[in-house]
Amino acid sequence: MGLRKENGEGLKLDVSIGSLTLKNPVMTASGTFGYGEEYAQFFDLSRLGAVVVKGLSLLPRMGNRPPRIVETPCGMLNAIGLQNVGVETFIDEKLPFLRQFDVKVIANIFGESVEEYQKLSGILSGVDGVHALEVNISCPNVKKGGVVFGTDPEVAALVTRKVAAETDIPVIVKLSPNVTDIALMARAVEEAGADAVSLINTLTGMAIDSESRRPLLANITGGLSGPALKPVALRMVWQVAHAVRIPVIGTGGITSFQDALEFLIAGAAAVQVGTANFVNPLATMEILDGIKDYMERHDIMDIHDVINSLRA
Amino acid sequence: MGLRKENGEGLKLDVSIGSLTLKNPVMTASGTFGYGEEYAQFFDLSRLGAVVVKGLSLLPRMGNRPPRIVETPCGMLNAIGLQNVGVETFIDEKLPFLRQFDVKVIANIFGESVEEYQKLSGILSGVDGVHALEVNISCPNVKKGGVVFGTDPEVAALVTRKVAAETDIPVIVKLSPNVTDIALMARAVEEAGADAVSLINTLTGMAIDSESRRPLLANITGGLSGPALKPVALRMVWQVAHAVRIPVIGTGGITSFQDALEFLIAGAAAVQVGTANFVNPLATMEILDGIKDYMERHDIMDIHDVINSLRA
Amino acid sequence: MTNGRITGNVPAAPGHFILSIALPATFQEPSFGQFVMVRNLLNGKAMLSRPFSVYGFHRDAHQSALELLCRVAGRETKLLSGLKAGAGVEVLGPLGNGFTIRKDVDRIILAAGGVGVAPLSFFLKERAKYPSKAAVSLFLGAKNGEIASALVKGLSDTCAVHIATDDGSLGFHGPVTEILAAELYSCDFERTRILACGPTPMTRALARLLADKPIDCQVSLEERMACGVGACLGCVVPVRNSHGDAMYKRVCKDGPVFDLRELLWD
Amino acid sequence: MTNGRITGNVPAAPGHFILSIALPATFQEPSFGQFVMVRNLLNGKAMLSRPFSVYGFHRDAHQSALELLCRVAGRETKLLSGLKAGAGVEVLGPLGNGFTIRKDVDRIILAAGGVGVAPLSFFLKERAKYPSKAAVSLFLGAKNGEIASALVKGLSDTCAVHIATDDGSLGFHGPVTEILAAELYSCDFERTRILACGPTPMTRALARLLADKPIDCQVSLEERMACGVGACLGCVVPVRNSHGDAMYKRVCKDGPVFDLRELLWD
Ligand SMILES: Cc1cc2nc3c(=O)[nH]c(=O)nc-3n(C[C@H](O)[C@H](O)[C@H](O)COP(=O)(O)OP(=O)(O)OC[C@H]3O[C@@H](n4cnc5c(N)ncnc54)[C@H](O)[C@@H]3O)c2cc1C
Ligand SMILES: Cc1cc2nc3c(=O)[nH]c(=O)nc-3n(C[C@H](O)[C@H](O)[C@H](O)COP(=O)(O)OP(=O)(O)OC[C@H]3O[C@@H](n4cnc5c(N)ncnc54)[C@H](O)[C@@H]3O)c2cc1C
Ligand SMILES: Cc1cc2nc3c(=O)[nH]c(=O)nc-3n(C[C@H](O)[C@H](O)[C@H](O)COP(=O)(O)O)c2cc1C
Ligand SMILES: Cc1cc2nc3c(=O)[nH]c(=O)nc-3n(C[C@H](O)[C@H](O)[C@H](O)COP(=O)(O)O)c2cc1C
Ligand code: FES
Ligand code: FES
Repeated sequence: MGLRKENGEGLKLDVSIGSLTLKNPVMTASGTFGYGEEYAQFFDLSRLGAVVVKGLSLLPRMGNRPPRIVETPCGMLNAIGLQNVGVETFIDEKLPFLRQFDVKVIANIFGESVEEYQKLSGILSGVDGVHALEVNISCPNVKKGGVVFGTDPEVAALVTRKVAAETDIPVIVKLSPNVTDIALMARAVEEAGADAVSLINTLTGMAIDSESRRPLLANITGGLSGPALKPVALRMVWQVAHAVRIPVIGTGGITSFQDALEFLIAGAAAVQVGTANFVNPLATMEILDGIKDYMERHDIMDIHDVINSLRA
Repeated sequence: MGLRKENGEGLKLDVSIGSLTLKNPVMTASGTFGYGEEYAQFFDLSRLGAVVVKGLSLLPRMGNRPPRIVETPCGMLNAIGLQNVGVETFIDEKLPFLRQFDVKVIANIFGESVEEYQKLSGILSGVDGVHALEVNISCPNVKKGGVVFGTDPEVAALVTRKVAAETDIPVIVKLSPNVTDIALMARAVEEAGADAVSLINTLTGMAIDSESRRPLLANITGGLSGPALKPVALRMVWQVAHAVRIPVIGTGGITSFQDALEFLIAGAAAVQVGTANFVNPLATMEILDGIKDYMERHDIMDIHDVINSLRA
Repeated sequence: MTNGRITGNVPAAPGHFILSIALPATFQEPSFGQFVMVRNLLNGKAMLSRPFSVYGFHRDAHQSALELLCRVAGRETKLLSGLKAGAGVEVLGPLGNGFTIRKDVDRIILAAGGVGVAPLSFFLKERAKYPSKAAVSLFLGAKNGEIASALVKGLSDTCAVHIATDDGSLGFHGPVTEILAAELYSCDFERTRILACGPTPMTRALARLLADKPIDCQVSLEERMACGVGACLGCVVPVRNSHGDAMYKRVCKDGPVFDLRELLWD
Repeated sequence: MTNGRITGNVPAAPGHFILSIALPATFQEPSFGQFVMVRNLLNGKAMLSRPFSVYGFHRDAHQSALELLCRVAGRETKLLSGLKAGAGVEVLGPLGNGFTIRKDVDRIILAAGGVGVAPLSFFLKERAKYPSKAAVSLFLGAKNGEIASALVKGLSDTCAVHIATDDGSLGFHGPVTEILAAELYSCDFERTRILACGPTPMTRALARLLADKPIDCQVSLEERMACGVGACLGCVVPVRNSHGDAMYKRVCKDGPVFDLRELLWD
């Protein structure tokens, strides 16, 4: 499990994702934290376990037409359409900012073909300040690619293999919840060489304005995130944690330290906080402090004694 | 589309589900309305489009150990485990109560084998006061059966064929949302002879008490219902309405008349109200009144001008 | 659902408060042991209502007044504890089957754990309405003396009160079932009736205590609830039916008051 | 997020209200055209905060006072409209890039649609702070005279006010862009600047009106927002960048104020 540092309070919070050690298990979720710039005004990014950046493609993408977001009960739908600056601009213009901080950076990538994934992996591999790749095979917003990669175990395995072949840094595969058997998907990418899996991405949903009878998103459907989907995410993380041996990163509706603990207890080695950042820019920091508090209250010295500790 | 009655306000609200005509599109969802007895104190059941009763099996079932329910953000998890009185007791002791009302009764059935489904269909067929069958191939709580039937298109089709062969009343197949491709499932049961599909059943979820590190349900996992899952339900209804020609019954988080309208606009011929009954025993009536109001405000005489009227 | 309005919210002891709710005069009169489902319309965060035993009820020509004795157990009870007069709530009820008082008993023992005293207090306050001449005594277990005193406030005028506390700061130091056990030595089992309401560990201890004694005991149970009216089958407890078979009964509809002997413990 | 407290909530016209919020003295001073994200902590039902332009701001040694002019548009604004003094809110901001006043203009025309008058009023109130001697006039479009009068209350002391209403009950009967068009005949385009804020149809009409005129116009836009700080890419509008290519810009971070000519209409 690699080296462990002790933090101020003497708690061991560091966790390992493949060969990568995070100083604590709290990271940001891709697409909800930009490239870190916007949130750096609120807190010191060095306090995070990792920053996962907005999904990157080979070329810049404009994304979908607005309206792109709409609030739903205890959640929101988004159809950003993977707008991003492209991998080259990311490396040249965004990464230098993140390199200022003592924080691990995980590049989230997606392509429209296996070759694109492979190329992205090659381009990002060895780039100073990129510590792991998170392979988004699950974004439901883009007609090409997206859904297909994330719902077919063989294609998912192929993407994983190609990405892993191009790089030495850990490869995390991010799974889609829009499948019948998430454990099957997790096992497929594990066998193909994934160093970790992260889940869940958004559940595909829809909202209509009944007065105008129009969809509330220009794209009609979008991805549901936020507390509404937490029970589904937690169930999937628990299933996957029992199905694979690689670390599982839990995501989906985490808003409070209790939510984060639920995922850790269910078997996640780390968590990602997404939509909660929008509600409270300090969400990750409050969650981290809450976890430390909890460990002290329960006399737990090492976060590994929380991970996978469900008393069923 | 069968005969249409005009109601007091001159609005046409009746909809057809196969050979069955409902006086309006608002029904109760199975498992959330018992056998009608408990809610009859709150309003006249004759005002409902239909009552869908708690899922019936051949023999009585005890169900799961408590705790069986827990609240989650904008929703709840249940793991009732399909407790029910059994089909014979239903016919002898519960149905006579419902026959007092001028309301269509839909018997929700489930079995642990294809034969059990078939037998249930045979037993209920021709029973006075049972107007349609709703075949639950999707309950995620029972280890045997349940999930398997609802996630494999071939098995779902087989169950549908066998149930349909035994009865002349409409067969509605209730789909599980825990699948990769809901439209595929809908087409499979349509081809196998279903007169309608209803969706969605609950999404499988989980909740943990972080303080005690115990699951909040004795069954560990349960089914998520309520407003939280509405965006997912609506998306699936919209997808299925475009994939099949038989009527689609929309269910999932419907709490207000606006919610019900969203489903109708997305293509549902009727809606079921579940968890909302727990929050407000008059939910179905308020939804029905709201729909009438809406039609008057928008100068719509016939509910069919609302159904499938999305302006995309 | 009936619309109600908070008319009072009085702290009783740390983490305990008494809510007064104004309801229409038409609100059905509850019997003791019945409960209501309450939804906080002002700042409640929950989707589902929360169940509370009736602690007091009065009616005049214009309105009804419902009283609840509540403990802060989680988020919704915390929010309820902060409600001020004027705030709106929805109330569903009265629900369930309350306690029954048989005429042929000489002695009624009330056994309460914490806020479980609520329905039993309601009985003591309404005692005149029930046609029983039995001697009544109350045994209350609580965390500490401060809470215990608050929970029995005013009740010693109506019956003998015996207190046990977890920390020994008032009365007996230990579980309430121990002082109850002592009391039972002097009882004519046939002509005594126990009415109990408290947390599961207390009910369980009571079941053990009474296992070998032919004494009649009714107990009010708690379970998480969704509908409160018997439709969802969410709030069940295992019981043995008249044929001796295990089955589940609904706390909300078949209870919340059960015959202690019916209950199955695992 | 900064914790704030409602200190006043005054109805302005039907469906319109002015919220006053007390904030710490350290709250950053907003410039006009900037906005804040507000979350109702008392009885808000939404997960996400809602954006509002700054309508007024004052600071003394102890605290800051923020004023918002709001219209009831849906559920959260409805709930905000009912908040009483003392209620808690969370405020994030000030956010975004406000309007800029160039020194070399003689004339500033403010074009407002409904509550779009909020940031423009803030300018008029703070006028002394901006180093411009330009003549200022305000053109306001509103649903009816009652609303229009409420929205321009106190502003006619600071500049010339022209009103257009949808129902003709006050001022010109028709869209505000029509009276603005008339005004433009007498303008030196080069030395005039228009600052506009209103609903999309108004902005669109303005774009058509100014298409063939070499006049400088800044416009504040509205889009549904999640983060308010530029991270989610939820609030974008299509613009043409300096190379002439179409791209999306974020209303919250790159705006809410844009050069009208940048905007792309479909
Ligand atoms: C018939 C009945 C009568 C009751 N009467 C009273 C009363 O008079 N005064 C009083 O203070 N409380 C009473 N309760 C308990 C009260 O309903 C719970 O404390 C309340 O629902 C907790 O809500 P919460 O949101 O604050 O806590 P949550 O955050 O929902 O839960 C906090 C803790 O309370 C438990 N809990 C949640 N719901 C219930 C429930 N329905 N029953 C028991 N435990 C629950 C949870 O499992 C958890 O351990 C009664 C319960 C029942 C079933
Ligand atoms: C930069 C900016 C500044 C604003 N300034 C003000 C102001 O000073 N005063 C004021 O009254 N309103 C202002 N708004 C609009 C205000 O944010 C919305 O009216 C509010 O978010 C609606 O919330 P709701 O829950 O009441 O309505 P909802 O139920 O969420 O929606 C009601 C209607 O409002 C629309 N809407 C929702 N969110 C927004 C939004 N962010 N922008 C525009 N329309 C929206 C919805 O599409 C819908 O048609 C501003 C918006 C932005 C983006
Ligand atoms: C606005 C938005 C944009 C997102 N963009 C991406 C993305 O680019 N790549 C990706 O893998 N996931 C993306 N996600 C999914 C999140 O990373 C996360 O998996 C999901 O939102 C669930 O977590 P949450 O409920 O904490 O938000 C996005 C989510 C949101 C809300
Ligand atoms: C307590 C409970 C019990 C249920 N039991 C059944 C059942 O027996 N058969 C069935 O097909 N669906 C059952 N369901 C699913 C509902 O019928 C419905 O599909 C689901 O709850 C989504 O709708 P809702 O969000 O309106 O509740 C049950 C749901 C709940 C909450
Ligand atoms: S709470 Fe629904 S049956 Fe008791
Ligand atoms: S609201 Fe998130 S980028 Fe503008």
